[in-house]
Amino acid sequence: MRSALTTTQGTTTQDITTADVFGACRGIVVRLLATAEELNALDALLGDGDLGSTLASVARALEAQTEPLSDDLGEALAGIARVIAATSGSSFSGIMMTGLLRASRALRGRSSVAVAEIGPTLALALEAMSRIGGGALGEKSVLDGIAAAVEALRQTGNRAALADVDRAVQSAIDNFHDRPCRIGRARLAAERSIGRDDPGMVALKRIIEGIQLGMSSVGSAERR
Amino acid sequence: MRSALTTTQGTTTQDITTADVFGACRGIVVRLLATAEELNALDALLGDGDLGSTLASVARALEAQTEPLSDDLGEALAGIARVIAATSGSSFSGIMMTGLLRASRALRGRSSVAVAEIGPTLALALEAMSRIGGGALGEKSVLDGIAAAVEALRQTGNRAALADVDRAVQSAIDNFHDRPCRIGRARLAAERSIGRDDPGMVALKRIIEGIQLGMSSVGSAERR
Amino acid sequence: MKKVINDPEQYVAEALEGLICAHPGVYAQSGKTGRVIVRRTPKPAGRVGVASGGGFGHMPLFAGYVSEGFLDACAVGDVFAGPSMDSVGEALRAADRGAGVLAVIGNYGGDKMAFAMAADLLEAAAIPVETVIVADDVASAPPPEAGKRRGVAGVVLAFKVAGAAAEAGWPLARVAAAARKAVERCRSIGVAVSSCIIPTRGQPTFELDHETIEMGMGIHGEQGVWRGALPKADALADEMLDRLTADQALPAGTRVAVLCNSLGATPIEELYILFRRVAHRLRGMDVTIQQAHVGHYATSMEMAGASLSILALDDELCGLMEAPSACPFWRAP
Amino acid sequence: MKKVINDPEQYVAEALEGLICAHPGVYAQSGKTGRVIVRRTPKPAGRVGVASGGGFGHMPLFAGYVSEGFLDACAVGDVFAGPSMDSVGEALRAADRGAGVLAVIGNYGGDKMAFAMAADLLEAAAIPVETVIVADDVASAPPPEAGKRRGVAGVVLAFKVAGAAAEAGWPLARVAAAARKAVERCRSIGVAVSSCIIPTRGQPTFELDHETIEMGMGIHGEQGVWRGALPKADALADEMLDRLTADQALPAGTRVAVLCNSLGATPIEELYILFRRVAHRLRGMDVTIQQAHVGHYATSMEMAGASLSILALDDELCGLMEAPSACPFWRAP
Ligand SMILES: Nc1ncnc2c1ncn2[C@@H]1O[C@H](COP(=O)(O)OP(=O)(O)O)[C@@H](O)[C@H]1O
Ligand SMILES: Nc1ncnc2c1ncn2[C@@H]1O[C@H](COP(=O)(O)OP(=O)(O)O)[C@@H](O)[C@H]1O
Ligand SMILES: [Mg+2]
Ligand SMILES: [Mg+2]
Ligand SMILES: [Mg+2]
Ligand SMILES: [Mg+2]
Repeated sequence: MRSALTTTQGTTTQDITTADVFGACRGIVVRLLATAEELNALDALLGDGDLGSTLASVARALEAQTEPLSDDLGEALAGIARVIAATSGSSFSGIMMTGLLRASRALRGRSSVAVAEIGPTLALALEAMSRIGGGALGEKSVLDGIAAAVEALRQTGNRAALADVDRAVQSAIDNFHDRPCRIGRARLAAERSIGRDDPGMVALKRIIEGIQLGMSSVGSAERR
Repeated sequence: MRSALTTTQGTTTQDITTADVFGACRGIVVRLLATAEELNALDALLGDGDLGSTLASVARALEAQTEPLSDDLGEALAGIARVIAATSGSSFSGIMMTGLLRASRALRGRSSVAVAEIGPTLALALEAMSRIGGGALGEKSVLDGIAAAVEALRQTGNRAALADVDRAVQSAIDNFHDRPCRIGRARLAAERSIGRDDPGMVALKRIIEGIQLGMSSVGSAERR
Repeated sequence: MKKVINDPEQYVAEALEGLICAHPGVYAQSGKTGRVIVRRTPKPAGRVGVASGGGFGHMPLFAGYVSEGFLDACAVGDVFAGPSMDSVGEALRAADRGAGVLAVIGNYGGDKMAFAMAADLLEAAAIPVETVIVADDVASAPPPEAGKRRGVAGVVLAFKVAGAAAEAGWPLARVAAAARKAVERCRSIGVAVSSCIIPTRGQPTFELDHETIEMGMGIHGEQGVWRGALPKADALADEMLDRLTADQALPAGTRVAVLCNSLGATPIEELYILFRRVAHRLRGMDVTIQQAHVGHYATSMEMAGASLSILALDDELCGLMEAPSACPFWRAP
Repeated sequence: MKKVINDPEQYVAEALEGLICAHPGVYAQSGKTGRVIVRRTPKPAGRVGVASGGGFGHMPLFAGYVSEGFLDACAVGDVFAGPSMDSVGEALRAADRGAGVLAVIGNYGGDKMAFAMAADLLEAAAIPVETVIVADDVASAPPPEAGKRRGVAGVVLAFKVAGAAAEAGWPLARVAAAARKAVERCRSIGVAVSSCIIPTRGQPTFELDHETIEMGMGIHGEQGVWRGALPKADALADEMLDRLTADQALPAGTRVAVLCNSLGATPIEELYILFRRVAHRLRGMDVTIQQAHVGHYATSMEMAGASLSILALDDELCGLMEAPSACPFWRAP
């Protein structure tokens, strides 16, 4: 790992700063690289089998990113969106980029944000992802996972919420297991998708695992 | 089977007539159709796997031939050559056609031929096959089988010779088993051809089996 | 994985490089990451640009159709993954010759999002962009949900129409209208006989045993309408044609362009055997085949199988389809 | 056997019919058994005719190259089995436009015998016939026995040269000399990655396990020079090129036409990856690629694999290779 992901440092407050974003990215990179095969395999069952590879390429691009993340949280998220824009045009990437850009707009000019604000910000992002991607809740896509995360964040206002989010997303995956995909490439395999996990939701779970991994590795001792 | 192969009738003399040629053809047709797969498989090992199919198509064309064979032996053989000319252009067919045309020339105007003349006529045919096809004896091809037949015919002058010819061709196949092919497509697989039977020699053996089958079915009781 | 490749990660880059080496007078590479293919010689200024973009592994689709008479620029993604938004933006910009740009793309979520976002940026820079989405695969959704359908080989026919219209000097709205008409009048269906292998995955995307095929499968291995035993070619052609004509009637007297396309491994002989039946059937319906294209147009790497596309022509489409082109992958029939 | 076909016995007839249905302005069927393909519109009288013939299952070779600028007539055999002598005779006669006929054929025993016998009959009828035998496959025999070599994809290049020379109105001897020169300056080599299946046999002609290839295999599955693990594409291209240049030196400054040909199932992407390396290597040798052809030219039905052919050009050959043609299977590069 190089520069941007290695030069900024952690924080000791409950508030979220670019250092956290940076740590989260570092964890996401590790998790996405480790689970690329799994995600490809899931996507191969319902879509075109590239989800793991495209996310791995995004991960590698994040890893190779030499520009440090801005201390402006909005700018930092826009920087991540730019890396995706330069790397991948898959559906999942497009959705993520849309969400990041919306959150970026909400956080522009801020150098820190309270944990309690994350949920509402994510809700804004979710609305944009749904609007631009043309998907709705209940269609068994990453959107349903994000909705579950927004809900979980509504409950807790501190960093421990991450574990709740992780559980909530897993529950969403499980809840949708026996329902059909109605959006994305898998919409065309709706029948077949019943009894199978939505690859995008599983990717979200891996991303959240990465965030947990990365945030705690940045300074877990100081937390809570 | 139709017309030509079913309208002419047998003979009771030792001399060979068009009736014998007709009977022989009928037997050859049966044998070639029955052994097409075997010949394809042999040819697949050393050549291009089409020997059985091409001979089967020749067999079917002979079977479907509506023009009766001429009583002139030369014309009868030329008629068979014409069927091949209209059907197949494989190496084996080309060689056979060349031999038939040479023999046809030798027998033109004759309505019967003594068994003792068959050997010398076949020798003439062999010379033409070698000249036109560019192959020589000892190269492990159908030519070596025919040479063995010529030799066997030199020994006996009656119809029983067929059994000897059959044995002689089998011996030739066996003698060449461990030698390399030096002609035809198999020349390019010379090493691999060691320890394998030459497909063309085996086809010759099947043809001779067919002749035995067809000639005896025409009037075996009267023979010898 | 039995692929004649080097590093799976370099699959796209090396194939594109080979394409340009082979046709240096036709293609040139562009874009920050090299993932934009443009014409070696741009079309005259003042003409509408035609751009596209899509995942890789469908050669000659998409980038192979950058040529006089076809596209001006094309953004290239990874195998079965759409181009990045940046590449799409670069392709749209490269295609702009001062008269606006028509984007012709397949109906795939990632591609649509990338083109929508990139087009927004271009329009902010006062370059008008119109987008035509090709959704020709009748197997992927029933008629009431035709908007959900995948874009498959019909994309090539839409390129041809749009490219010829742009070359003719038509304004953007008219070029877009012609392309849209082509899309409306085009239907396709595919059948998969064996799987492809994504190089970075190294194993087949799906499994079809030695006698099973999948009717209606998409060009990335997306689910089709049935799996079952391989029927005779004529029965296969009949079913494919029936499905196309059930979706778009072809009244007697209609003129059509037919594209009988290999998904990759299916050899030309089999395509002609399929096409023969289609031609007989169309003749029986008193439908005239104005143009036939049989070969490799929109593939899935080594996937075995074929697709059939039919474009119902009118005079305008007929003229555009017959206009000359310099594309190495388009043969005058 | 996973082939999109009807009756295996009708494989050739149906594929030919499809070919003609698809290109009715190019091809017509002729001959007592329909096994002769001729141009829909014969060339003007007084020009040399160019004929060929061969087994089937190599599309577009052989009959696909009947077109303006290529062949006048072609006799078609069964799958991997040469045409009948009668068909060959019909093709030679059909090709005759009053200035003699050049037969350009591969170095296969059956074809040579059929053409020799048929040519004899034509010459007896006072139609001069010259024959040029293509034996370009360097893997099939060492240089001292070059006359024994198989004819493979180089046949297409010989067709192009002979066809262009005939179209230019050259007399028979000069057309034959140009074709002979092309043959002398052309070398090819193939590599098989998986087997083909002869329809009437229904099973693979040979077996290659999931990581084995055969270097130097012929287009009917004839033995090559080694079997072993599939190397990287660059190493494969290097070995193929090395074998070609070991047989025919390409001094700095040489201009060449390169044909990078799929044996059937190998997808276009892989061909370009192979070609890329060849182009790099040739550039390093200061050899100019005047023309590159990458695609399906001389196949073995669904066999996976590729072949590489190099034709060293001089001014005359260069002109002939670049002459226009109307062949649906030949793309202006
Ligand atoms: N329009 C959409 N809106 C929201 N999520 C989507 C949409 N399309 C796809 N997804 C999500 O993305 C996942 C697939 O991602 P990806 O492999 O990148 O798609 P593709 O290869 O089809 O472009 C799906 O499992 C789904 O969760
Ligand atoms: N030039 C030749 N002279 C004599 N016999 C030959 C010659 N070429 C081939 N043969 C015989 O023909 C057999 C192969 O026949 P066939 O399958 O028709 O050849 P191909 O398919 O190569 O045209 C060989 O096994 C050999 O016995
Ligand atoms: Mg996917
Ligand atoms: Mg053979
Ligand atoms: Mg994708
Ligand atoms: Mg043969």
